[in-house]
Amino acid sequence: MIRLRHKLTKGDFTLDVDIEVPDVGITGVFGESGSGKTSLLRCIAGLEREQGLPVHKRNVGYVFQDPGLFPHLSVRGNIEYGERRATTHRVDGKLVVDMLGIGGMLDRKPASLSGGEAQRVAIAAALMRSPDLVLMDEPLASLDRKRRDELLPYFDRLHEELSVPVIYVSHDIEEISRLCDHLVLLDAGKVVASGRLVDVLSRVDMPVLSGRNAGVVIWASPVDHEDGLTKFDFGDGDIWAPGSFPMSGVPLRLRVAASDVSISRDQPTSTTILNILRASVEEVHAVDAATALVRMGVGNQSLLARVTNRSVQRLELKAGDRVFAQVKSVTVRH
Amino acid sequence: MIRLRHKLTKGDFTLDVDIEVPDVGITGVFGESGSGKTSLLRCIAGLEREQGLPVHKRNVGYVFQDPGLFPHLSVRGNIEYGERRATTHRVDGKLVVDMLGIGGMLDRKPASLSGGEAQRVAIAAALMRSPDLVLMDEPLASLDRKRRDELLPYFDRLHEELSVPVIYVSHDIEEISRLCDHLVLLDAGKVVASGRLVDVLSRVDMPVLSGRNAGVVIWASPVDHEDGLTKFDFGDGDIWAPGSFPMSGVPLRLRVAASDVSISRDQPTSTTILNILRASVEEVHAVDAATALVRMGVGNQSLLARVTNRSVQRLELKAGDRVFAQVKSVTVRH
Amino acid sequence: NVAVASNFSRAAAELAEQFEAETGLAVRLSIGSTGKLYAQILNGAPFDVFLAADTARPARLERSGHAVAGTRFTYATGSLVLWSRSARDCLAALTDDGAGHVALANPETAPYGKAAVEFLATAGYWESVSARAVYGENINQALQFAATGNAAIGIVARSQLTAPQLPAATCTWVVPAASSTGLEQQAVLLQRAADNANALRFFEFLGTDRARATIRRHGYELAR
Amino acid sequence: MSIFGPLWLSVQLAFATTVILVLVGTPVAWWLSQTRTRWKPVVQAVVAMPIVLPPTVLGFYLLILLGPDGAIGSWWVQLTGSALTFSFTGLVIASCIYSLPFAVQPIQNAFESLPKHYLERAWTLGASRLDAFFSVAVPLSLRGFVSGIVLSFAHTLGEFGVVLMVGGNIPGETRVISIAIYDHVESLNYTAAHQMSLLLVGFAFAVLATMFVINRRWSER
Amino acid sequence: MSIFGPLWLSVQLAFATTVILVLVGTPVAWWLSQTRTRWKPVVQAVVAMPIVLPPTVLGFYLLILLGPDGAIGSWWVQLTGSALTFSFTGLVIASCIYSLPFAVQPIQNAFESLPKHYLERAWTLGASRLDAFFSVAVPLSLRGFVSGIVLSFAHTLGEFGVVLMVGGNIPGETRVISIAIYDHVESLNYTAAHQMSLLLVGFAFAVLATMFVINRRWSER
Ligand SMILES: Nc1ncnc2c1ncn2[C@@H]1O[C@H](COP(=O)(O)OP(=O)(O)OP(=O)(O)O)[C@@H](O)[C@H]1O
Ligand SMILES: Nc1ncnc2c1ncn2[C@@H]1O[C@H](COP(=O)(O)OP(=O)(O)OP(=O)(O)O)[C@@H](O)[C@H]1O
Ligand SMILES: [Mg+2]
Ligand SMILES: [Mg+2]
Repeated sequence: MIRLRHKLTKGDFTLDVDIEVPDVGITGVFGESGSGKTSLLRCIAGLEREQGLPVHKRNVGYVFQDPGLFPHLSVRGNIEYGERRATTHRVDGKLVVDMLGIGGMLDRKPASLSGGEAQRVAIAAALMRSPDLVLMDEPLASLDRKRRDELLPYFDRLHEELSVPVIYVSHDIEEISRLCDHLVLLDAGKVVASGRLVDVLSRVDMPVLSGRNAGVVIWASPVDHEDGLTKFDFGDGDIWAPGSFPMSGVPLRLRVAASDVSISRDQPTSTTILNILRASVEEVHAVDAATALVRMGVGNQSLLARVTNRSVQRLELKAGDRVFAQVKSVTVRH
Repeated sequence: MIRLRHKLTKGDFTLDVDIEVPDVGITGVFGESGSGKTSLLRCIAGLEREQGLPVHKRNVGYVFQDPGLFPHLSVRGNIEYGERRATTHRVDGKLVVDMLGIGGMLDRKPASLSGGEAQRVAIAAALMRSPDLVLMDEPLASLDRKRRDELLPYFDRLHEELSVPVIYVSHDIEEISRLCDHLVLLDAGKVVASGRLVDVLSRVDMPVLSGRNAGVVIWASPVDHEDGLTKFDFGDGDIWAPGSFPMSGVPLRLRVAASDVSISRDQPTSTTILNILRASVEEVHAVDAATALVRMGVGNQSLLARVTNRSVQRLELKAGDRVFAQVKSVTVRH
Repeated sequence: NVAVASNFSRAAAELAEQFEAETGLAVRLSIGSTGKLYAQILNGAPFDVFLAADTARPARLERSGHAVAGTRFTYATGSLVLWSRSARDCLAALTDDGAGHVALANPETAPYGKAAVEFLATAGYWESVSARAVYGENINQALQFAATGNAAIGIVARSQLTAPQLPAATCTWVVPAASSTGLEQQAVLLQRAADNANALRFFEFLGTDRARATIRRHGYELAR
Repeated sequence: MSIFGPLWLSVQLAFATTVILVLVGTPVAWWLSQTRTRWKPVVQAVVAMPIVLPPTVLGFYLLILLGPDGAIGSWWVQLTGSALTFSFTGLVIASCIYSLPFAVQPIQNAFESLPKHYLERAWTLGASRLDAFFSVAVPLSLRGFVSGIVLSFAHTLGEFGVVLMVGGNIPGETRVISIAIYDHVESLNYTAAHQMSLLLVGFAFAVLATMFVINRRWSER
Repeated sequence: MSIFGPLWLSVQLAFATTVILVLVGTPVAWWLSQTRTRWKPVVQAVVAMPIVLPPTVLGFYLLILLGPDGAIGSWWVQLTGSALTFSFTGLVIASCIYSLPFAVQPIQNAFESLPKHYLERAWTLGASRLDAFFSVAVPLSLRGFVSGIVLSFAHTLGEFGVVLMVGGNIPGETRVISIAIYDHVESLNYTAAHQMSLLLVGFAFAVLATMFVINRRWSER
């Protein structure tokens, strides 16, 4: 585990964090604008107050919120800057460059890059340092979804292949759900929740998560392929998801957004919804005037569904009911 | 209409645009990182080549991709900078400040703001100039979803109350669908599509839109309220959506993402899916190995559904079939 | 090494040449204002012979032990000249309030300045001149003021008139020796050269007739 | 001779020179920072030239140029009826020429390191080029102005070669403190020289330290 | 007297002075740009002091300080056996002191306008403070270095007050071109003075223009 213990006051704002996060995998830090996410990363990197190890010896790779590449170096120079100073070389430069699609701009100066291009170069530079811990401050905010989808798997590999722990700041819960194993919720400089992603996400009482951000994560192993789909076994049932995933026996993570789940009393037939799971209602939590979150158990797994209060009344949903959970879509992380 | 006719070469990149966009409402510009979105806005603002009217006489409000506030001025000074130089004053400063939640930081210096806070101040500054045309370059990319949801309606009002046309660059199709009336798709500096949002969005053949970005927009008027929900009449049927919308008779825009629509042959019963519409299949377009987009007609409206190829086979979906479209969720723009 | 007051620099250069030709010994001239050279000597300047523009500083050096006692002698005596490139009559211009600036050397720092003021005062011109006087750092600057036309008339040293590129004067008037005093220029052998035979030789060379002729040719008077 | 007279004259001269240099140097610096002409390095080198010549020599050339027969001097005489040389005005002009690079270079540097973005923002917020220059470029280049002011002010206080030549060391009119100190040193009047030096250094120190304190306050962000 | 000897001496002097000033001034400038001490304005004012005194007067004080009886001079004599004054080394020291502000100020300004962000990035990329200083702070402050170099180089070429006083105008050793020109002007030898001035200005112009051209190439981004 990594102990994060930081206290910092800036004007009216106070960051006060004392938690432990795993030293493997990706830890997400989620919070509103101004909640102190960047401040936390800066503390971890040693940029806020000069105590303990000097910054350059901490061997953290920091992808800043604002890329801010070195203007006097070419893109190549920027990428190699950290590599040259790295104590170990565990990262394949060519791979990083290809993944980030920046091979064609190596000889350009940063000033000529678009916002997203610059951010990709900044990510490459931080990775090439072969860091022991990677800090990422909203690295994908300036990228389009396509590029984002392309990059996300690479962040995964980062800790899988290089077993480098990552602390990942984002205001996009979907990104976090897809990437992270552990989740820290920040609000006004305080940690309001910290724990396994699966646990934190399935809590229906977190204001910050109960809106459009709600959803759960399920670990499941690919067991079958068909029609470009993969069948995942999560112990208590199967889920189909688009894409071909190797049946290596390694469980993958499936994100099921609450907004993608609907509930039916009767077993639906002849619908395009692929996944229909038998579930029992565990908790119904009204979020606002119109909507509610319903937590269901599917075997040992939790599922969240975002439904209207009207539907809750119509279907008379309450804890203990046996229902069918219809899962419209699933995001898989390789 | 506003004629946008710009040609610009920067290194290997060429922007070549010659289109007309409406002089009312919001025009979205969507494209990948590096496709030339920022370059286009700069051309419109007159920042790229010095010809025609000088920049300061064009009376455009430009929200830059990178906020870059004036470091020597306080937040208040930054906001008032444009206001003092405005020729007309149609914008209520207090309202803008409140909407953007920056009232508490007026006396601070930009250096002490978080990334999202700075961007909000930049937006306020551009609006306070009371511009004739607003250019926004991914103004919400650095904001969390909550703040984003809060701000989006305000952008709407911008053109509704002030009847200021807006050109809105984003790589988030949901944002664009929610906001825009007109959509320009950019790819590698060229316009690949330009037209009414509704039309461009319902095309199933646009690679950039056929992935997770697919969806349609429907104009509909609120006609009833119940259980915190509002019933919308779109002429060919009703749709329920969460929230209370005034029944002013003015049609609003409903975004229906393709991923939120499923198809059933039989009429579903006892499900939490509120909206079940009779529809006829118009086109089935395989997107990749696993998924397809299905365009359906509901009266004169189009709906897109993102389904698996397997479901298409199982349900034997083909053009002309009568089906039930299940709409799990709808985003309403006020 | 010979430290030379700047007004004597051209004469000194010629003397050095002659000396070199005669003896084969190289002479290095360091030119500066007498005040500057004096301060430098006090602070260990590597000069062997000091050709000052006045008598006071060589005397002081002798007293303070920086110069070899008894070597001090007057190697040249300057004389003042009124010089103008615009006025018809130099003396008349001194009393003509509308004639323009009168350039002289700073009486506080330069002996020629002091002598000029003395002359003006005793001859009764001072009242008219004082309001239009401009002061050069030294006598050379005073001449430059006049030569560039910025001053109508300059009170300069006669030795300067032999300068190669001086514009033609419209009038010159040599101030009689009696009206100006204190223009004796003295030389001393400096302490560090007390046992330097070559320096001594140059020092003695200054007293030779050849040297005296040269000095005279440069516009200086010489006591017998 | 009062000890304060020359100081006061020096202060006037340094003040006038600095003000003029900022007024003249700022547009030059701005032009240099924005231009894309190939001749820029040449112009930059020309601007730096005045300090390459020994002050007295520069003074000599200025004496010719500003004198009643010189190009500028004769024109000035026609215009005003009085000569430029040996006057306070002449001193100011000469000082300005001599200290020009000290004002231009730091200001130009500050302008050049100003990110273009800020100007673009100002324009889109409705500021004309001139307005943006004053409301954005100048305040964000404050540091350069302070340096330029400090260097030209201090340098003018200390300069005496040019001033002596063009000014003619006239008490009360062109005898500034630097010349006065020089005269004292030359005439072996060391005590007076020390006193005046101390006065000059003390005064300059007070002015510059105040300047730097203000600069610090201002640039605290 | 050859016309090139003094020029060559001047070039050596200006070159040595500039190199030393960059070496000495850079840490001073860096410290000033980073420090948060209250005394910063005071230190800044002290650094600017050398140009406030008239060169000859400063030279006079340096003469005393560096002379065989002076604090530094006597120590130097003990150390090396030879005197500092009237030697090339002494000239270099005096020039360095006199031109210090011209080197420090522009470099300090450049350091101060360097966004902190770049240093922080360098550190997180594994660069030690020193490494980040050389690999990021210095190249991004090039403009300031160029100004500092140009001003101190040109100023040293042109300076003669201090140099004359401390150096003593000894041909081949301390008679630099500025003094030589001065001598020619003083001895009314105008043709020679013009020639040498032209040579000096031409040379300085070539050096500075080259410098600016290089600077431009480098900072083209
Ligand atoms: N110097 C300062 N003085 C006062 N408040 C400050 C200062 N610096 C930062 N803050 C405040 O600290 C808070 C945390 O800032 P931080 O940059 O960590 O937020 P964040 O969570 O990264 O936000 P975002 O998502 O917008 O980037 C903000 O509310 C900010 O206003
Ligand atoms: N000076 C230049 N030299 C070469 N290419 C350039 C230059 N300036 C910009 N470009 C290229 O122009 C293209 C368009 O840039 P632009 O900033 O308009 O993209 P964008 O659509 O705004 O991207 P993003 O979403 O990442 O901000 C990019 O591919 C960029 O690399
Ligand atoms: Mg942040
Ligand atoms: Mg862009």
